[in-house]
Amino acid sequence: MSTSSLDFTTQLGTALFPNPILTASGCAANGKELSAFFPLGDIGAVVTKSVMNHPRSGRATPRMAETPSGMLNAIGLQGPGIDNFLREDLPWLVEHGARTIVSIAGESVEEFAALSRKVRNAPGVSALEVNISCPNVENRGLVFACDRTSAREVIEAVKRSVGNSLPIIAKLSPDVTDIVSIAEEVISAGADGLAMINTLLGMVINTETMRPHLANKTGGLSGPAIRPVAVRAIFQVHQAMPKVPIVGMGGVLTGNDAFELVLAGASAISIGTATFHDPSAPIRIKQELEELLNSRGFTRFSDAVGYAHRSQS
Amino acid sequence: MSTSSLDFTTQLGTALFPNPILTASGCAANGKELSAFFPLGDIGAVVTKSVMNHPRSGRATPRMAETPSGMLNAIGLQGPGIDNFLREDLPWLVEHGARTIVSIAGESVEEFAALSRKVRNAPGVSALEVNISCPNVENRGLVFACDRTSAREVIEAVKRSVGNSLPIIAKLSPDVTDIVSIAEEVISAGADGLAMINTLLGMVINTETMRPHLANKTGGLSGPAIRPVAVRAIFQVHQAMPKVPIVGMGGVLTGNDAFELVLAGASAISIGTATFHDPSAPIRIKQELEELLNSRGFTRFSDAVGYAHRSQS
Amino acid sequence: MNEKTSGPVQAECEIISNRKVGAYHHLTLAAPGIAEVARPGNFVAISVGDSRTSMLLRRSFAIYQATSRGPFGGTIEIIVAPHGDGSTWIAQRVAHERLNVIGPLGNAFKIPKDPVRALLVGGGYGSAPLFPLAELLRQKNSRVEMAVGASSAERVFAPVEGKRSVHSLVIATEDGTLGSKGRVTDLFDNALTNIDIVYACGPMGMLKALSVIGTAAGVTVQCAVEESMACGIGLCMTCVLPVRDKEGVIKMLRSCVEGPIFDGAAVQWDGIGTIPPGTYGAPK
Amino acid sequence: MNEKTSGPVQAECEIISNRKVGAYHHLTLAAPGIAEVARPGNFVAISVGDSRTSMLLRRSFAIYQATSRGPFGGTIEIIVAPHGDGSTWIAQRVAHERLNVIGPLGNAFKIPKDPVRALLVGGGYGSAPLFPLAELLRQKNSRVEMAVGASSAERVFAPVEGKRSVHSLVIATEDGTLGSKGRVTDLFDNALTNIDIVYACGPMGMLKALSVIGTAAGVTVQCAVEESMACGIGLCMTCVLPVRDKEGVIKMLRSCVEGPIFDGAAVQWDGIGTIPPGTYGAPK
Ligand SMILES: Cc1cc2nc3c(=O)[nH]c(=O)nc-3n(C[C@H](O)[C@H](O)[C@H](O)COP(=O)(O)OP(=O)(O)OC[C@H]3O[C@@H](n4cnc5c(N)ncnc54)[C@H](O)[C@@H]3O)c2cc1C
Ligand SMILES: Cc1cc2nc3c(=O)[nH]c(=O)nc-3n(C[C@H](O)[C@H](O)[C@H](O)COP(=O)(O)OP(=O)(O)OC[C@H]3O[C@@H](n4cnc5c(N)ncnc54)[C@H](O)[C@@H]3O)c2cc1C
Ligand SMILES: Cc1cc2nc3c(=O)[nH]c(=O)nc-3n(C[C@H](O)[C@H](O)[C@H](O)COP(=O)(O)O)c2cc1C
Ligand SMILES: Cc1cc2nc3c(=O)[nH]c(=O)nc-3n(C[C@H](O)[C@H](O)[C@H](O)COP(=O)(O)O)c2cc1C
Ligand code: FES
Ligand code: FES
Repeated sequence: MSTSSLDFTTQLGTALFPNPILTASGCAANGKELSAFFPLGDIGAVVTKSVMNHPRSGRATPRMAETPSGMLNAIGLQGPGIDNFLREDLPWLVEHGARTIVSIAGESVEEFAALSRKVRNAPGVSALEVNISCPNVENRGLVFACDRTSAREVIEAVKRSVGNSLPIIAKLSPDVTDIVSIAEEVISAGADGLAMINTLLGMVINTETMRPHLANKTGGLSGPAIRPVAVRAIFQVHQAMPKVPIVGMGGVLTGNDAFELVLAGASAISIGTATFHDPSAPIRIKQELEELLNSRGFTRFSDAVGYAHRSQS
Repeated sequence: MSTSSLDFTTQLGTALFPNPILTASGCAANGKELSAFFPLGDIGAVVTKSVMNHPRSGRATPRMAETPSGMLNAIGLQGPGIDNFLREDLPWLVEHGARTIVSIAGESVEEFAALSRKVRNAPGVSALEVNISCPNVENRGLVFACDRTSAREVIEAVKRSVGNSLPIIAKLSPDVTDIVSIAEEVISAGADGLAMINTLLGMVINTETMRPHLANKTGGLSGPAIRPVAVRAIFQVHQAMPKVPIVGMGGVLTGNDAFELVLAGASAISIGTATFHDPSAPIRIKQELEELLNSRGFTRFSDAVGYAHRSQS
Repeated sequence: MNEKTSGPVQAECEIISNRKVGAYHHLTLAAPGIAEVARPGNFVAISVGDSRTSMLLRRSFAIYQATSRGPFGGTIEIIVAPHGDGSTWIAQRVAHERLNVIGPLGNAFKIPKDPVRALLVGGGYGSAPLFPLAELLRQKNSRVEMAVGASSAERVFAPVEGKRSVHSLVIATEDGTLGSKGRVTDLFDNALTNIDIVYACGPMGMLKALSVIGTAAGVTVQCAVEESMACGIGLCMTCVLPVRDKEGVIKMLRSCVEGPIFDGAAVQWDGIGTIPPGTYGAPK
Repeated sequence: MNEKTSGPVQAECEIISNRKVGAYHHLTLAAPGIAEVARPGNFVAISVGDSRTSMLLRRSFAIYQATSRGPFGGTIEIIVAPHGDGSTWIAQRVAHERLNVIGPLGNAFKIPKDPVRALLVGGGYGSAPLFPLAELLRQKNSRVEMAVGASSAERVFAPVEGKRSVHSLVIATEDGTLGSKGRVTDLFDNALTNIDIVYACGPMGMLKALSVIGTAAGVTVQCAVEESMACGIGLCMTCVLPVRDKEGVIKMLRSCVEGPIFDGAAVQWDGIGTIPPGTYGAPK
């Protein structure tokens, strides 16, 4: 329990959260396992593993490799499918007092639309995160988030499905020439906020077997290694659209790291890979960030958001 | 001195090198300082700091920040200008037995053309590296390497200037949606080889001052943190154009790391940030790579290039 | 309801001792909260390196012994084979240093209610968790035979105390430096006749071979698998392998939560590293 | 000609001792090849962390003492203020561990041929390299006064032995816990009348203040600056600051090679963190 008078609340579109610390999609499963380490309701929200329309086996193993200050993963969105998710995982989260942001992923615009229609009608969802860093099977496997048109189409379809019933957060990939233009595109298409960054495309070659280490060859790079890229992306996008709430993530390991992303412009912080290192990371980081904000004299968390953009006094 | 029978030579266009270990541009100055740690002629070549038409002061300090398993730099191409370089630095390198790859950087297509004309006529140059990861002042500061048309224009102009007198190596930025398409563009424009990867755009915010740490705000991320991105980029480009020689770089700290890039498709390896950690890194890595190649049964270095692409037997 | 649910514990555990045993390091850790609830087959996940290390992921280790009480409160023991940078770092720690440990993790070996004739097969450090299992089986009046294999003598983990837990112990090494020369499975190629259940822990190749032998003899083989794990606690889905469930459906199960102990007959050994055709949710 | 040119040496240096001195750690390192050629003002660059650390960059430390001969061959001593992760790691090392050291680096304090009246001003650990300088000046029959300042007593570095090297020593601390209360520059605001040359090492603010005082009095101030360095050996161009050369042109000079000792009157103190207008090669 904190005794400070800090207003630690944050807002993503119409959704209000008691504090800005979230899990990152795919790094907290659907909450159950993590709840052994802290009460899930103590953080801002649980962002669930991106779920698809149908059950998914995911990719073959090896699915991961450790890299310097990071890791590579190629899980391939293994999951129960939206119907099982809404029947079993979501009610469990609600029952256990967790605010929940549901992350969806699709292989076509229609799949995203169908998913969001289902989520709209489910009770207990705080916001919808739209993971557009997936390959578009209808467009030569090009990742939605890497193409302005595809990105727009997905968000428009989701917006048509959920209307104003739920805040829509579009999750962006850093693997683009100009992330600001993609951000502008999805906001104009109806997104209420942005989540960034997803992993960077990477590869590790096993020098014993002399082949790519992952069964999928390439994988997503996460962890502290990519934090400077996350800070830069958040800074650029906040600069271009200071009113758009950003869920920041990428290599946050400590409250100081979270503070860095907040100063760059993030209104909430997702903790991903750090949770593998330390399952108590979300709750620890929440406390460390709170102490930092107090020590810097902030009385409202929201005053710190994007503070690094203010001109030097 | 090696007693193995390994053929360690490598070729970049028409230039032959006794071994594939090079310095990375900007990480070895123009050789003089590094020569206190090993004889420069013992590595494949020295790649000089990218030089421009006129002397450059570079950017204000702070110019660097340490990051997890990496660093951020924003030097701003401080340098003597091409005339001083050709009068003083290049002759020193030649005199001291170093094979030299001259890296040039410009703010306009015309500057690149002028630079390459001057380098063409200088004695003792093995190859020309064209650093197109600089802002194009004639096109809203857009980085040449992030735009197919600008990239093509630079390489075409350079090719017109040097003809077949020198191999042209185009240095690519990883900050693009599709590095293969840029690679194909510069090769069709006349480049004989590719250097990759340049740094990733990043930022660090100083949580004490609550402002961007670098005077330039953003900087280039290098070091082992980015190695998985380098391996992926090299793998993708080698897959698309297996005959094009690639100078691989990005986070190589050991012979094993160098081997990883070679297996992905690199015909030579530049050592950058590692040299700051250990100025003997280039010569140490050369030896470690040689031992690894021997232990894996290779008799020719060139047989290992791109080996990870061969289908599992 | 907003409460911590029960489950594994995360703790800074003091190293009581670190002794070299052949090629391995035998670490004893003060682990109150973990030791009391650990069962044979469970493992722990330990973070490696100092606060500025570049190694983010925990390393997993089977629990060798877990002692609820003693001068240090509950203690656990693990057997570490220095291999890459992470395990080597752990092996180099000395008494009084602390390790960040999460445990107990995973499921445990299933113990039949009635006395059985059990064969325990360990490869390398894989024999470690079989000793407390042997103790438990003997308490249930089971007959316990153990076979231990390794590449060479220094990699055979079979401490003197351990021998007291079993009725018989045979050893095989590939180079013949201890026991019979050959693989541990050579020791009983056709010897499962007097066995009701097999418990196995060791390299995947050994587990697969045992599952084949067990299936042929109609004997259950409980296998402790070792898949590469990023989190060890069920969050990341990196540690999966294809396992056929009761309904006959192949699913990609997490070896850190649904395992590490699986029924050898259910694991699709040849499908590891692939998504076997027909797997639940497989790409069409 | 393909030969290694002469210059700094890179070596694995054994730690002979590590003693705590106030807020600092005084490390003595066996550094043959470095100790013999080091001159007052030179520094060393030391790599930090183990082989899997996430900290890639070396940390620089002024050489306090360099001894050519002795039971350990040549030794150097450094004074480390634990600050962030890198310096704290070094401060925690113990005797017999080894550090990877490059040195001697940078230029040295210039010593006039004839005897002079010198004032040596150190801030915090910045006083350390001034003691061997004092020795050298006294060997040349110079008169050496020293002023040492710090935030508080535990940050004053002025060892008893050191006092023998100087004719006078005055101390100021900002909190008044030792010597006069105030800044070191308060001690001689208008006292440069009997001084021919000032040598200074400490925070940038102190160096700037001294340069102003020196310029007013027509006295040379040799300043040892401390700029953030990625390589320490002249490769990276991160450590630059604007300095006016003999022709009056401002250039961005590397403090690791052209420095760390600069003429205080030439350094563009107010231009640090900018490219002062008119700098050689400045953007137009
Ligand atoms: C359930 C389980 C129980 C284990 N029990 C033991 C034990 O009792 N004693 C013991 O010495 N080791 C055990 N291991 C292996 C151990 O966790 C480490 O993976 C192994 O020591 C290699 O790690 P490293 O840091 O030395 O190698 P690195 O090469 O640094 O490892 C890099 C990454 O690959 C993974 N990895 C490498 N080798 C293996 C492997 N064989 N199995 C799984 N992941 C691997 C690592 O966990 C790490 O994430 C167990 C693993 C699992 C999953
Ligand atoms: C020429 C020179 C001589 C020095 N002599 C001494 C000495 O005798 N004793 C001593 O304790 N320290 C000295 N320093 C400072 C020392 O090198 C470290 O920078 C300082 O200890 C902080 O490093 P860190 O790892 O603790 O901090 P971190 O925060 O981990 O450092 C991160 C990065 O910032 C740089 N940095 C941080 N603070 C400083 C600083 N004040 N000056 C320059 N770079 C900085 C570090 O070098 C590193 O690259 C000297 C620096 C230079 C350039
Ligand atoms: C194992 C793993 C699985 C992930 N799965 C998903 C996912 O299903 N959906 C998604 O949007 N992001 C996924 N991510 C990306 C993370 O949510 C996050 O964007 C990224 O890891 C960067 O944050 P970090 O450095 O804190 O991990 C995954 C990351 C990891 C490491
Ligand atoms: C301090 C610094 C300066 C650099 N300067 C240049 C440069 O002038 N021209 C260039 O093409 N690349 C430059 N680079 C990029 C490197 O050549 C290299 O592409 C990059 O650092 C990745 O390799 P590394 O991880 O081994 O450092 C610079 C990198 C650093 C760290
Ligand atoms: S290791 Fe993360 S789910 Fe099993
Ligand atoms: S620190 Fe690299 S040039 Fe000075």
